Amino acid sequence: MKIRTFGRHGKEGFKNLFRNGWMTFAAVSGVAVTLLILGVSLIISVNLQNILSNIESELQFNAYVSDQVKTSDLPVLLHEISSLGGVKQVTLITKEQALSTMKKTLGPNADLLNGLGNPLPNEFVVKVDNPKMIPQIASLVTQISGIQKVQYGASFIPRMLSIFTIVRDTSIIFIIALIVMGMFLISNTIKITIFTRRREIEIMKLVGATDGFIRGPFFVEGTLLGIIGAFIPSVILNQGYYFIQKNVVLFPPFSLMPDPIVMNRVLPILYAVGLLIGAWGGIMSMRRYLKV
Amino acid sequence: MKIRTFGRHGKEGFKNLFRNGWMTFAAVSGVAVTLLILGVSLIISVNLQNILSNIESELQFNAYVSDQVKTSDLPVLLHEISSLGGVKQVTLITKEQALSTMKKTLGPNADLLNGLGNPLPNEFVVKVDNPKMIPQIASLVTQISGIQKVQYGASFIPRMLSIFTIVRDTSIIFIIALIVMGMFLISNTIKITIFTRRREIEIMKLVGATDGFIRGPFFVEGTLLGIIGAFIPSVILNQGYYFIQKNVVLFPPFSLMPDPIVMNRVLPILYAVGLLIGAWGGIMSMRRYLKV
Amino acid sequence: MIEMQDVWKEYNNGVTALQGVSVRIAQGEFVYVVGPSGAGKSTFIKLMYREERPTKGHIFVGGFNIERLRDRQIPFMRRHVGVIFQDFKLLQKMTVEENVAFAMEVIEASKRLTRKRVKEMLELVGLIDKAKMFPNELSGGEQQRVAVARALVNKPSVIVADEPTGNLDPDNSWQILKLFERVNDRGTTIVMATHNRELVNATRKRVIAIEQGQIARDEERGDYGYED
Amino acid sequence: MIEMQDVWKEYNNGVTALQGVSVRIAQGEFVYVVGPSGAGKSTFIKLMYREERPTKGHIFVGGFNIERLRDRQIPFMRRHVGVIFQDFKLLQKMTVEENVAFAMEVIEASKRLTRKRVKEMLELVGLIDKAKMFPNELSGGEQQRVAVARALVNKPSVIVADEPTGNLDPDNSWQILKLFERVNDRGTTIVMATHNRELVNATRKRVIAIEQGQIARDEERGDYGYED
Ligand SMILES: Nc1ncnc2c1ncn2[C@@H]1O[C@H](COP(=O)(O)OP(=O)(O)OP(=O)(O)O)[C@@H](O)[C@H]1O
Ligand SMILES: Nc1ncnc2c1ncn2[C@@H]1O[C@H](COP(=O)(O)OP(=O)(O)OP(=O)(O)O)[C@@H](O)[C@H]1O
Ligand SMILES: [Mg+2]
Ligand SMILES: [Mg+2]
Repeated sequence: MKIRTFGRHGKEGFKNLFRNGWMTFAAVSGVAVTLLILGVSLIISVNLQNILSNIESELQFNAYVSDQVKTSDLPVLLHEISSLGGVKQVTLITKEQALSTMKKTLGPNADLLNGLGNPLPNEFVVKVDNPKMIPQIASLVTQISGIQKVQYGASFIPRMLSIFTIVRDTSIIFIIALIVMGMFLISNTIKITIFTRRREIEIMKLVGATDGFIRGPFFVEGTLLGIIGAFIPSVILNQGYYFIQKNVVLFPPFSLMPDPIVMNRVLPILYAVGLLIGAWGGIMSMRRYLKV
Repeated sequence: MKIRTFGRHGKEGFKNLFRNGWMTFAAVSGVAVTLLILGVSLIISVNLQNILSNIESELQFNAYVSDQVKTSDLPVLLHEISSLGGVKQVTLITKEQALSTMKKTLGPNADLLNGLGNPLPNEFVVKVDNPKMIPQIASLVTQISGIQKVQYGASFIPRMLSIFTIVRDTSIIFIIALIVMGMFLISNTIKITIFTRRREIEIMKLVGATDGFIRGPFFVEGTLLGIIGAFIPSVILNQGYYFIQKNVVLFPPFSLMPDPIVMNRVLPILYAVGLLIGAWGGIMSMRRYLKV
Repeated sequence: MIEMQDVWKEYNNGVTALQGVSVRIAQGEFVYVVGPSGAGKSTFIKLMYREERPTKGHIFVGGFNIERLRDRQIPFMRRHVGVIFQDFKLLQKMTVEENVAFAMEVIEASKRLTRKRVKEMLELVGLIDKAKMFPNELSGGEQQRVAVARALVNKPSVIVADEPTGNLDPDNSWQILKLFERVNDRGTTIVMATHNRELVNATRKRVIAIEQGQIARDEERGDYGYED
Repeated sequence: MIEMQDVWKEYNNGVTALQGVSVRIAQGEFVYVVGPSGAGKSTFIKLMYREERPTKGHIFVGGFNIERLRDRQIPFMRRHVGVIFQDFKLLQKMTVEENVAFAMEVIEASKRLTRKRVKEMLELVGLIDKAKMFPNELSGGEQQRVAVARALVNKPSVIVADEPTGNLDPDNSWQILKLFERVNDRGTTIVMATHNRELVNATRKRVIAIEQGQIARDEERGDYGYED
């Protein structure tokens, strides 16, 4: 193929985008909406994965210190717990800290606590490497003298974990299914668009054009269509997510991942789907009309 | 319009469905996939709403009884707590019950507890009418003599509630946006389909057909297209959800709602969207070609 | 029956296809419209059933004032005018007989009458054995004859034909013309744009010659003209 | 140059359009193909550039054995054959000049040559002032002349024309025919299906008459025949 033919294909592809008028608009907006749905789902999924692993890493139990233990002995206890296998971090919450937290929580109702003294015990918050180990480690902590009681969600934790696993796996399956269906929807739109131009393709073939020559401008057109169709939702998602992430105040473990990290994962998928199906799908679905 | 003309429209509409061959297939499958995505999202959303309100209604706190209180006095305490305003339900968990639950949780590691006696206290589980009231009620419970300590997620509960509210509102907005986008996608597909038949419509008009006469078969065709396009995902969703609901074992509050209840909410939306846009959208988007 | 008063037609792209055409065609007349390619014959004809609207001037067809017509009335006006289009305009998704029947379904004629008339018409144009075929399975001339059948099936009071013999051999052309003459004898007005010198010269009817958008000649019992 | 050996064509719907046609057309000949509507003229012509494939028999055009041709070679064969289609087959999304230029872009001719040839051709068919219009803005005859220009622009060695004057007035028809004769004088083979008795009888070239799918007559310097 001669160089100028490349130039021609580019120009024709671009021209067609305009000459097909609202048909181009319909196809682009169809691709854009599909990718928008896909993008939102991807963002949710990415954040969900993140929250789940946050929660997993946050899983912890509390150990209450009996009131017989002197304040000066607390660091010894802390060291003892820290040295157990599988313990990641141990934090001391003194009874005074616990009380002030409770007062803050109660806010205007904090008066209710007045005159009660401080009924709360000193407390260690124990984080572990693997949340599945909590029961074992907790029972070891119970055996340390000076620890009055350990407290954790009992059967709640393993159940919670199994739920997380289910949610995570489902969301991955869901996203893959959604990508496949998005591809189907987009290629469907493209297929119908090509169908409206089957006569055009047949005529070109009858006038002596090779398959490659006919495909050239369609390829350019499909590529542009894919890029525009991915660009629109990517702008919407980027701006929208940035806005939400700035304005919706959450707290760990329910925090939204930072904008750039999420977009780095989501946008390439959108562009890949849009471009791939826009250009390649167009070329593929015109095959049948080239058989003239 | 004469009766036989109705018959003719029905017959023609049905015939067209077949004569348009793969175009019908493309349109129907486009509608079906869009509605499938919509349906899955609706099912997830319905279940999410349900789980959230389950969790809300499950919110509770624990009150630990000091070891000085005699077992025979426990019912008195229970009554005392129950009679506080805003308390929905109070359940006693004896120290023996608590121990056996813990042993069950530890499973093979239950041996660790042997020789420790029973370090666990008697415990009341208090459910309240409105989870936001937990701090106030808890502080009242603390003042009851014989109660050693109350225990609840501290700042966790109100935060959890704010998260729930955000998730619920987001999911409703998301679903509404999805319905709108689904409608857009379907009407887009239909619009392009009609576009491929603009010449047909124009010719009919030139031969003396009224707008209504031309619309008749298109209306029938669009209706059938909408019904088939909604029927396919409704079968998939019904079967799929039934299967999942039977086979995925969860536990409260994370339980899947029963099949019929979910489907009663989801399927009408699918059929409404499919039918409305299939028939009415088709009629609307042919308007411009009727101006001959 | 058909009347144009100082009709102008400028297309959107700036081409002026008709410039001040005034003409009066009485009920039951048979008129040939001749003229070179691009002269404005098709435009002249398209104005009569409102495929195109005049930029200026008045047009009356039957009882209808074409430019004043409300959108809802257009179909009813068109039912009085049987049109044979230069490019046939057959419905590709319908068989030959369905195409012809369509014009009768539109006026909600009874099924029995429709079947009978369709059969008659297809016999007249010699296509009864291709009744079940689709337009793209027909030769050019066969498609043209389907268009003729569709235009006549309703017994319209005006027949407007844009080169109805362009794709036909002389034999078939003569037959179509005979058909038109028979219909014309029953009082139907016929306006026929044509390039067929043979037909025009052999039948000697009223001839309107259009050149560059104007009526250059309008003769009773005229000939095709343009002899070299 | 063009040879058919016992060629049969049965369409999918069971219609047998050609039954055992054998014919030989030498390089540089000018052949009229005549016959009634639906006789098989278009089918005969479509076989030459492989729009349709024969059910039986052999076809040779230029150096190419049409039925043995690989898919990849078809476009190159078609570049040797300039086709004027009965239904024009213009690209609706392209202007007149783009339609004509397309045939040259396909063979990757230089831009300068393309521009020059397109201009020449449009002048020859009298459409230079409609170069920027789209096909649906043209009259029937104008569209037909664009199709003629496109077929000739590449100087193909064979020109195959299916009723190239069906929508043209006698004047324009004569001009197209003159054009063909000039091209023919330079050695181009011309096969032209036509219903135009005037042209055929006035020019006296080889006439192949097809009737019901068979060659009924094949005369050098023949006439149109079918006189009543
Ligand atoms: N839809 C249109 N838009 C713009 N210009 C048009 C349109 N239709 C026709 N024209 C122009 O109007 C002029 C008259 O066209 P018209 O079709 O009436 O000619 P005609 O006499 O029927 O010619 P022919 O014998 O070739 O069919 C032509 O110059 C043509 O280019
Ligand atoms: N694509 C097709 N499928 C089925 N049958 C066809 C097809 N094309 C043509 N035919 C049939 O084949 C026969 C010959 O058609 P063809 O087009 O060759 O006729 P023709 O001589 O060109 O006629 P005309 O002068 O009317 O153009 C006709 O009876 C027609 O019905
Ligand atoms: Mg015309
Ligand atoms: Mg033919």
